[in-house]
Amino acid sequence: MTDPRFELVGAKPQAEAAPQKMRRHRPPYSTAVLLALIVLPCLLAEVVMTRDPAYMDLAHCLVAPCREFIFGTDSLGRDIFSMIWYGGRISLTVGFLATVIATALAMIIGSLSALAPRWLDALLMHITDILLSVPSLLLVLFLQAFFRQNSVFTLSIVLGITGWMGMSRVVRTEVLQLRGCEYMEAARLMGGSFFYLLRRHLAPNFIPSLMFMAVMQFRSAVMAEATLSFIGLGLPLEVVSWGSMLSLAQQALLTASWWVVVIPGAFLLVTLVCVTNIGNHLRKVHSHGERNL
Amino acid sequence: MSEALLSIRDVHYTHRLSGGVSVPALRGVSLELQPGEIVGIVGESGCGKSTLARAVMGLLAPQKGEICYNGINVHHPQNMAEKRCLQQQRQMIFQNAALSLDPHFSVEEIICEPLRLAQLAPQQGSYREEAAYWLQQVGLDALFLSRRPQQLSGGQAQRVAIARALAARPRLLVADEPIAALDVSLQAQIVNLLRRLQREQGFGMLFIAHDLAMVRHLCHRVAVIYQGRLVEIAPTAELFRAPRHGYTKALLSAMPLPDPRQEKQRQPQYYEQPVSDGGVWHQASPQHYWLAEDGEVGE
Amino acid sequence: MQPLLEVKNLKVTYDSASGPVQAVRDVSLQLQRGEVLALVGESGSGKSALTKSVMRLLPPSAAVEGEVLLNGTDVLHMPERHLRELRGKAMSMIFQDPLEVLNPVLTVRRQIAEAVRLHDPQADTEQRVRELLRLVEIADVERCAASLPHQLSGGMRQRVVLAIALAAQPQLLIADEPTTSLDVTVQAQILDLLKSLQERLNMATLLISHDLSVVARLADRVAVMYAGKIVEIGTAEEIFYQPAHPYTWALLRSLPGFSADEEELYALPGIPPTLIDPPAGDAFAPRNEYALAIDYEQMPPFFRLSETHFAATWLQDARAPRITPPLQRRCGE
Amino acid sequence: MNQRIFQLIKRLLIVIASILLLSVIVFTMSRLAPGDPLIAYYGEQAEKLSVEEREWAMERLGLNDPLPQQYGRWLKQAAQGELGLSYKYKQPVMQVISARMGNSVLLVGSSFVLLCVLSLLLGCICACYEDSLIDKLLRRSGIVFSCLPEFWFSLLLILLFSVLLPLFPSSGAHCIGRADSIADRLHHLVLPLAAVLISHAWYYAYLVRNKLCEEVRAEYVLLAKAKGLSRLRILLWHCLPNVLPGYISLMVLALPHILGGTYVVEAVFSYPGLGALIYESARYHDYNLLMVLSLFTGAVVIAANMLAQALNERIDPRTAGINTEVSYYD
Repeated sequence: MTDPRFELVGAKPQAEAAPQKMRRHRPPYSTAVLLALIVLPCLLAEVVMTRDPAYMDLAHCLVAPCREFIFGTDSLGRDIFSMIWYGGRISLTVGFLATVIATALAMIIGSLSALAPRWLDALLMHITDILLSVPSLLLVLFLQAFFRQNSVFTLSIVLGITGWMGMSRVVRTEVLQLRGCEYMEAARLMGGSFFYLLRRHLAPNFIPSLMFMAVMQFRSAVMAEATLSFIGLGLPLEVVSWGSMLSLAQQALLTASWWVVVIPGAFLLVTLVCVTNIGNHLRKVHSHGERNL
Repeated sequence: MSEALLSIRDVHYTHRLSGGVSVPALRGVSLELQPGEIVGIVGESGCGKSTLARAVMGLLAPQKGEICYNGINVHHPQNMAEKRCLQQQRQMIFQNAALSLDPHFSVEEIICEPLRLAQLAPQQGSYREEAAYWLQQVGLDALFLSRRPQQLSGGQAQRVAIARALAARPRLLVADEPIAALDVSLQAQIVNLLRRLQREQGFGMLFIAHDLAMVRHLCHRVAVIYQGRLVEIAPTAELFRAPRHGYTKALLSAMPLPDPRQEKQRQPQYYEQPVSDGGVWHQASPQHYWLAEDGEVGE
Repeated sequence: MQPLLEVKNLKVTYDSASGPVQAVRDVSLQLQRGEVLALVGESGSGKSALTKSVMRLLPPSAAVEGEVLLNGTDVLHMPERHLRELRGKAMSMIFQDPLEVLNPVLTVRRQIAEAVRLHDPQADTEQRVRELLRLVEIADVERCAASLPHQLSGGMRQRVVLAIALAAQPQLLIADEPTTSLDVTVQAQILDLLKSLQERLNMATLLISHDLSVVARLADRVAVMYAGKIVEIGTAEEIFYQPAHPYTWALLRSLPGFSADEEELYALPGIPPTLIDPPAGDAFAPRNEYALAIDYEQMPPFFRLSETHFAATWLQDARAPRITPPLQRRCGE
Repeated sequence: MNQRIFQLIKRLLIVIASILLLSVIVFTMSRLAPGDPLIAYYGEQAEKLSVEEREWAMERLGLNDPLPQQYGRWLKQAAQGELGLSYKYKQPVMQVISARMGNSVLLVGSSFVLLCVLSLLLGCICACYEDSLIDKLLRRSGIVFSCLPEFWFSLLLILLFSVLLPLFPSSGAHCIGRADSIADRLHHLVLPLAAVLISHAWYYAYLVRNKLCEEVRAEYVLLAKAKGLSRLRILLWHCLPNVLPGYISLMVLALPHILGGTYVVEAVFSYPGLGALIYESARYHDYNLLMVLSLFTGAVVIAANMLAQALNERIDPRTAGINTEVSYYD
């Protein structure tokens, strides 16, 4: 008498299951919301503003935050609340334009260097290194001389032209790395042309890191604009931006008008932190593996 | 003798590293591969066997010697048609399959890529059906079509790589250590798969491996490379039965056997002599050649 | 006699991206002084997790349950300070990839000397380093000692790792796939070296490999692991000549020397189960052509086949049909 | 030995070539800058010159010559230590710079050294206690502080510690008439130094921590542990040497940023150093001064770069001859 449980039934092949999906990084929702809360009103500044940001109400200079002036007024009697949104738009525009220019330059020079013959690569990277060795603010000061009066546009160009160096080095290393990839090699063997490789293999794999670099570039451009305007070498006082608002801060210190110093700076800081968070997410930094220590 | 599918004539290649250092990788290798034949290339790591594979694929240009596929010089195709022919009829699989698959492609796109590039019409109707057909050929379910390479295990990735290589219906497949990174049981799966597909499709194959165990079950002939030189070449059974070159003997004696009694008594032979540029070829039997050092007496 | 190493009901759970993985599921084994035990299994069978938990080298996120006794003292719950004295002195370990485990920026001399000095501060370090390098049969001791790891060949590196492991004359050597990354000829040399050292120093050795034929030369006893459990354990002769578990059969059959068919190699179909949610019955059943109905429902216990030979398969049950192992030895030609 | 000397000469040549190339770039930029070049020589009088007088002056000063010729002449003079006049200060440039140099060297030097030590230390602590409270704190603050514009942070410091709590002076390098008092100088140094340190140290510590945390995942840590080494010893003797070359390269790459940051801080604190000078010279279009300052800063960084490379090769011989690639972004 045989036990049915001991009947030979053999293998029951299961479909080869693919390993499960990697755990994705949670997108930084709260950061995105916070950033939207700053950026959207900036874009729609006209709707949000309560007063004309350029109007100097000399009767109300350095008014502390109150119901009428939510964020107070500066030493020229301008309403800081309105200026924040209006100036934010200008700061972000400068950052954006400068990033576009710098990214384009970095892409061109970095990939040229990676794909060019060795001597040209060495020369390009050497020049990049030399330009990198001068604090970029100094280069900006030189370049600004070309434009007598700074405008949003000229400042963006200057910041763009001085911002590509670090990025182009990274682009070069990335492109070199990708070029040596086995899947690129495989595609080349199958007869993929240069442009095919560029379009189908290089670009899709390159875009995430490019996005990260661009975001970081945006951060430094916004910061540079603020620094320059603060010192009085960026946007003039009449062109309201977060930086030019802060150029009044040093005088405000004497009267301990903290709101003139703190509020534009806080907006600047929060925006930059949000941007950095998003940049880090784009790069998908994950420490691989377990620590052995 | 029929026209060889692949002929490698006296190929020399030296790696030029930065700082003016040069490392010789291949020192005069000659080899012929007939259509539908599987030739195994065996040797220790760094002996130049991967360099040979890459030279055959045209990824490196040898400093001396020439490599012809079907009479076409691999490094200097005469016209567009020859170039096309090379690109379609000669395919490669790599040691680390996962790295040879673009992480942004789906399995379907990966398998169809060579077809699209060679502008070959899919034989199974649509590209998707063609990809499903090849997946089934390598023993994977059609469910995998939409997967990405990160979602594949090592063995699965290697199967997809094989499917991609075969989708273009090549006449020559170069396999650069396709099983070295896999577990023993998976190695057997891949070797069986390659063998079955080779029987069905009839392509010639250059199979590169560092160990003899699997080569024996796959290859018709085996070439042994040592320090950048071909030292022995023979039909598989013959090589295993009567190896001649000292290195081949060492290689064979080093193969571990699943037999503790025998293993515990075994005295492996080692071979560590350098191989010179000279040497004389001896013929041990019609297809069995081996390289003897000057002064070494061949039978 | 008290065994040198005793592992009791060891369970290791890792945290992975897709959930907790039960890498080791209730493993017990014993190792006597001077004995060589080989652990064999596919990658992912938990053999590395097992050895790493003996050395307590698992990352902090891994949860380890059970007992590991070395000379009767519990290793798992020992304070870090005591553990450090055991490591290197009572037990040491060599690894799969010697290039990865050697520090790339320190010379071989410094790396060995460090291990020497740690356990014997009075020793003449220079002298001892030379001795150790000679012990692992390195010919040009001075040149090797002054080299950096990347300047050495794979076999030399593994010898250096071995020298480090032997620095304080351990009683137990754990060798985690010591030859997997090496060429066949170098593999034979390293195995030879391990064998002669093991005999000379009378070290107990835990040898890990995914390839059964590699362990035949060294092992006194063999344990076969599948999906985090030991499925069969016995002396080397029992495992190679009278294997009882279908998984051992499959492992043996897939070796070229065993394949019944001159042409076709036997290939075990399918892939090992993920141990995130291990099946209720025998984890090997879905790939096992000799699976019984009960294999899908109930985990088989260990059946005792001899004093030393145990197999966890329902085929050994009195009620099960008799199966002749599908093995045909062809080796030795 | 011979090879080492050869290497050294090669390196020196590269440094010299780099500095020369830098001078070409900077010179060209300053000459191409619009504005009346004569202002640099005659000050405001230049605007009153007649056309003939201008022509004569341009001719005499060689400003009509092609640029390469002008550069050659400038280089010749520079080799003799004559770097021209500062328009604003009506003094030789070198004189203006050397008067301020001491203060800047004090601030930049002390902040750079402290920064290196502090970031390494913090990074090690965090890597040792990965994912602990202090580590999490550092990671967060690393991001925040890397987004903090130096000038604004300086303003906050002044607001807090000079205006609201008058603890430290808000400007200058020393009180009037107390230039010799070391204590007074240190007292003035506290806030600027804090501004530079705090706005940079966290960020670099964060980078060190990330590199170390990656290193801690390397396999060689397992062998070191299997030897019986303690955690601290593994971290300091095994992981750190692997991280150091990258760290040194990183700090050199960061040097221009830190210099730039220090210059801004100097300007905010009206600290009489080179930084304040740079902004003044830019504001008054004193290109001669600006050029020399840029050249000087760049030369320091280039020299530091070479030094770092030599140092790295001692720590990790594998990098010999290879440029250690460090991306600034990681």
